[in-house]
Amino acid sequence: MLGNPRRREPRCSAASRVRIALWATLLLAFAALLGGCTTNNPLSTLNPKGPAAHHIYDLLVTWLFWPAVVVFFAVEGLLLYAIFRFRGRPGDPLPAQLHGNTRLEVTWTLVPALILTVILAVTFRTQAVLATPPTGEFITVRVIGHQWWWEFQYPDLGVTTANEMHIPVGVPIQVELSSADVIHSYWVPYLAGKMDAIPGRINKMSLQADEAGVYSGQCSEFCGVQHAMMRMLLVAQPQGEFDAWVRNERSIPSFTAGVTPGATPGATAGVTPAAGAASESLVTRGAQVFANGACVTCHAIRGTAAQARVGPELTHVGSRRSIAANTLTNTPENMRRWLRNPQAVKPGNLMPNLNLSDQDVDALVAYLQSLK
Amino acid sequence: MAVVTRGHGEPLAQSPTGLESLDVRKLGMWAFLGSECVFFGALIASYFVYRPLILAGDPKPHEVLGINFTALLAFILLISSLTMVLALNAIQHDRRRAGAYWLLATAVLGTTFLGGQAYEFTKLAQEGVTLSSGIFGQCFLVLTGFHGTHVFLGVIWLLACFARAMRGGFNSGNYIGAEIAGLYWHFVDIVWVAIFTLIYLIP
Amino acid sequence: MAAQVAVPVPQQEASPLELRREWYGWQWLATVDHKKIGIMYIAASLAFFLIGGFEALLVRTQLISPLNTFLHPDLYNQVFTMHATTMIFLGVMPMSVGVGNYVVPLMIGAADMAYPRLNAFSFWLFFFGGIFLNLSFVMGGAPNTGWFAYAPLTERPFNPGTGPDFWLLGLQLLGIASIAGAVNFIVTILKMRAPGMTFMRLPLFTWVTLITSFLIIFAFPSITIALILLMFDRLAGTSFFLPSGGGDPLLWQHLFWFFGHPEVYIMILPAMGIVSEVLPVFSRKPIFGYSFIAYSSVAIGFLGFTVWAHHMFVTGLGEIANGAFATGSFLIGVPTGVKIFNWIGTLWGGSLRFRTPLLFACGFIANFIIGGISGITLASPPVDFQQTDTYYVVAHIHYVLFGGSIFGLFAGLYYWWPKMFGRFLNEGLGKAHFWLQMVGFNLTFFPMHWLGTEGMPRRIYTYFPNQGFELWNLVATLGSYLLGISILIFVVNAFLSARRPAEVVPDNPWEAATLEWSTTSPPPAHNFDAVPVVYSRYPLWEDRDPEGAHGATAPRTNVDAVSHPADDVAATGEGEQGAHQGGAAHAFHLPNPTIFPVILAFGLVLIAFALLFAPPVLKITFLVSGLVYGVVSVYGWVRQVSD
Amino acid sequence: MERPHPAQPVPHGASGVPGTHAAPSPEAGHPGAGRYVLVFIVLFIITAAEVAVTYFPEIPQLPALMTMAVLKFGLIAAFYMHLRFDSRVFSAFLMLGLFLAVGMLLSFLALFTAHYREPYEPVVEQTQPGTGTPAVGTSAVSGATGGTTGGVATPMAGR
Repeated sequence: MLGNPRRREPRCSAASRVRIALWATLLLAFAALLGGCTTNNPLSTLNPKGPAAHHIYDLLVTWLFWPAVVVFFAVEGLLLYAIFRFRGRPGDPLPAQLHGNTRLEVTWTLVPALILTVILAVTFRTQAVLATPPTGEFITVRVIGHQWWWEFQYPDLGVTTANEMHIPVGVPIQVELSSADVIHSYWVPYLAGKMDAIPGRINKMSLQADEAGVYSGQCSEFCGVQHAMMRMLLVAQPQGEFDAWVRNERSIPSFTAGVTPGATPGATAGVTPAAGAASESLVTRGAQVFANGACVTCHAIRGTAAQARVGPELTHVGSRRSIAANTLTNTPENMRRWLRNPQAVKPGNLMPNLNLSDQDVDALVAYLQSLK
Repeated sequence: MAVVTRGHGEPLAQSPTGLESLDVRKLGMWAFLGSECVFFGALIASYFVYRPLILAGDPKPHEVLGINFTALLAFILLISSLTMVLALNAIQHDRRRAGAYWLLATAVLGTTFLGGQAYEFTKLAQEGVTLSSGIFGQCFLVLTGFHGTHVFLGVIWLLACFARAMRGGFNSGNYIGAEIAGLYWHFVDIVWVAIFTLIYLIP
Repeated sequence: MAAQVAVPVPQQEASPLELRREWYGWQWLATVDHKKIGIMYIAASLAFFLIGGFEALLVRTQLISPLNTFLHPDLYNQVFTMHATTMIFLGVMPMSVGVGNYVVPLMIGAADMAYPRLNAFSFWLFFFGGIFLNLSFVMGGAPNTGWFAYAPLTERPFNPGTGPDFWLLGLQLLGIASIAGAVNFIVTILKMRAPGMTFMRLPLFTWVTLITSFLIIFAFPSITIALILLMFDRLAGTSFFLPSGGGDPLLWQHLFWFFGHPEVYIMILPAMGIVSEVLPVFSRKPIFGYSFIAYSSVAIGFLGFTVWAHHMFVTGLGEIANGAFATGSFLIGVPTGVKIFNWIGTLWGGSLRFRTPLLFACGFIANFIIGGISGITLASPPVDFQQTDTYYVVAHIHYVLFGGSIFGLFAGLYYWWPKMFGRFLNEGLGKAHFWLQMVGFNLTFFPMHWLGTEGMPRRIYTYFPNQGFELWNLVATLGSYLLGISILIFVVNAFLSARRPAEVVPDNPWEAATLEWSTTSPPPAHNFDAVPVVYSRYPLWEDRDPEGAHGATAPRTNVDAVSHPADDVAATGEGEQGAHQGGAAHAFHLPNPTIFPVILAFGLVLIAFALLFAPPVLKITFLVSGLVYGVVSVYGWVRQVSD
Repeated sequence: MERPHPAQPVPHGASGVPGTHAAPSPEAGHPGAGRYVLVFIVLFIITAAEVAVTYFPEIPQLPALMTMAVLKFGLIAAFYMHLRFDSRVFSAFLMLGLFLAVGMLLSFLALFTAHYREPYEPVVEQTQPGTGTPAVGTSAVSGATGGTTGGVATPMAGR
């Protein structure tokens, strides 16, 4: 009598399919939960190591996740119950023609409104905590986004570096964000939420590391072709190590200061470890390639004539853990790969393929690796 | 002719909203004008976002914009609004020829306004205010330029109405075409009221 | 109202116009019939939807494994930008408009839209605009800046190609089409309702179409301005959004999201309306809490304008502004929740018939609950600091726009298909489509919640191994293939239904309550043989519930048509004078088919090309020809109107 | 929730289309030419007053000018655009649009005032650290030994 009898489906098969789908969804959710808990992902927001990230995590888990789980199961449960309970059969009489129930309406308007008010209040509290600027002693770090790398300036410490930010553990950091070109977003999920780096503006956020460690960061505002590889590292280290790092960063690297570099650079450069002198001459040649080639048009190395600010500062590049905005770990092999053709590693990035000869590349690698 | 819809003589007791009696074209024009409000609102808002920079920049708007000249332009638009309602009034009273000439007068006044604006733009260009000369030039020229574009389209519309009026296309039973052109024209006028105050007069 | 057979188009003496009209394509190219335009809207948006879906599969294939080199990064950026742009502006929105175009005039008992020619113009401008946007792929590269096109990445210095120009000009065309269409809907719904159809008797789909149209006319001007300013930046040397010239990139974001957030409701509200139509029909009881659903839609429409900056929490607006916009965003959750509860209330106590439309409607609710909940987490600024621009947001928007809008629109397609084409879609294939889509959808997008919380940023063309992203990206990609297959099943289903011999579909196969089911399937050109008079919210159900029907002045049976001699209808039809129907008090004059809307739309596209091309010869050629087309068509159009 | 009929009978122009419906007398809704001229005189005077006000800085400019602008706006809308005599639906369209436009203007003003932006100086140039010589500032926390302060005092410092 209702609908089209030819197309009526057998009741049980549809029901069982619903059940299968339901179980599959639940299993999937459970597996996802497990997956989320067991891995230790370098960009995870669920593993806070700093107060800002902690506050957000607490807000998320306590005040949003668990209520959401309850609401999810309650409402989806209601829906599924209605779907299973009220399945019609052929020949069923017309159900009661109900139009509504004002008391119910008021209830399901007010109850969600109340829940949301509570969450909103807690949100405001967390917001206030996060917005409090650091008091007492803190370090200011100016972060400048570039396509597609990060520049870090420590105005009070006289340090400028790239792609690897160092901070002392337990000390509040005031991050001042800006950009040299397009909008980027600075994000170290273990320590704090993200904040946009907007050209022409300065945005401020504070973060702090409670544990020493090397944390991953990434640009999280779409900024062009190599947005995916605009990564960075944040090294949180004890005060003593940090001070040592600052001292080293402020120094002029040994080679350019005229001090003979040790034999190690040559060895790490993967050049046949013939003699210290051989690698030394390789380093010298690298310095010449750098100074006479295209490198100086973009990069700066303090203590030399190279003072351009287009690309990352390279004064202590040999001491960094990664190169190319944390795209490659900093090994001589990787650096060779990078210098041979940067476009093959990060297609579309702003460092052109300089078509360097293999000897030049080896020399440059030896030189850059010596800049500790 | 436009779509004729029902609603006339219907038992209104069953359609108590009264919307059935409205003219479709007028309703559509008003919906469009509501949209235009936001259009100019967004333009003016953009101007005001840059206003601190504009006032700090060089040249300063009040140094290059002649208030008296612009007041004259505002008067011209005001008069054109008057001639527009008079045109409609004449048409509604079946004074067709008068209606046509009032329409023509409105179009002429609109053209005068455009001429004045062209003069103002050239004068500004001579003083170095162009689209690419800086934040003031671009904000001012785009805002007033889009208003001018609206005036320009309005003038064309009015001329079309004039042509139709001369052919006897409007009369006391058929004047909606002129009325919606008038609505558009008055809207362009009130936008100028806002621009005149917000951009030219407010210090 | 028992006409089972469409009124045949009467043959008149063969004029040249008549001969031309015999060409099949002409019937579509020059049509001003809202039903044909609606079908063209649906067909075109489905085609664009398939293109956008293909782009989505390319994106998912690139992300199937870490450091994959399937797509060049720049091509990847083009593809994901065009995926979003296509789905939003060429897929979901026009599909809602198409369904609305077909159904709304029928629902309110009208013969056509208020401005049939403008309706045709809206469609053709949308259609050409969509083609224009997609031409960018073969004309120097598609836009590659994301559908939000944040300045200054879209500015000349950072993007010298023509991609952003295609994007901004194409969107400008689509915006004009949308505003024209929305004005049309507003006037149609306010003005052309059948006698007796008060606002509180308006079908809910018509309600949301009205609200959506208001959102369009008030939200689109904002992006129009943003696009104009960007166009001046790119083509005329200004620097509205270029910091080096004093511009502020944040202005772009404000203007964009002032449009962009209402746009989300423009996409979801029609689907909500469809679900509100489908649920009562297949539950065999009236919608629960009609007025609450209607008012909550109005509330969502209003609140939609107060929350735009929640897309900008991390731009450093400050905690006060963030808090204010968070409050609005939380607030909007309340009317949304009210809707969900009312839908469940409609199912509750019903006698559910699980035909494909109801399956999709239930799928909509189930998915939308998840999308709503994840929306609440994103509305909280501190949580947003972590989750924005990650895959968590990707999951959220797809739960709303795919799990919501697309499921709802498919419910509508299966529901109204027999009305539109006089044929059913195959029920078995429909169910297979639903289940595959449901499973594929959740397999694709549910893992993205985890990817997001585990820190996978959006819009990255690749990711590294050992970041914990491999497994769920693989699952998501496999899920997306399932989704692709499910959509193919729909395409096959539609194709098969067209191939099958015509069946006689009764006027009201689903036993629905609204006016479109009182006329034949498919309806005649003039829709109704006589103007229906409406006495309640459920004109075709009044025998079910004589007392309970809201607002009924007196119990009547079904639609009370204002009676006219039947031969009056048969004598006119869609002739040279246009279909003329009813007595003197109810003159419907359907305008004749006309080609001018097509020409005007084409002229506008030519002008867009003129702005795009740098070489003066091309520029002037296109500008002049565009203007000629425009002037000629406007002149012809005006002549037609005033004749 | 049926709204009462706004004005019955509808003031004017129920149909502008000939042949279907006898149009009501135009005077039924629209004022006559005399009223239009009167309104124009008022508009004229207000505009003159607006210009005059700018010559008297002692008058609070913003409230005075805004009041007069709103007055002009209202007069044109009410009389020339016939909103005073037409259906309230038309007024509703205009008011909705105006409400959103003004709301947008005010919220943009508030947002951009609160979210203040320094006059732009390209960040690359201003971030030159001390060239060559190691620039040493007094560290807030670390025990870095002092030295000569290099050129690190940029406009960004200390904010």
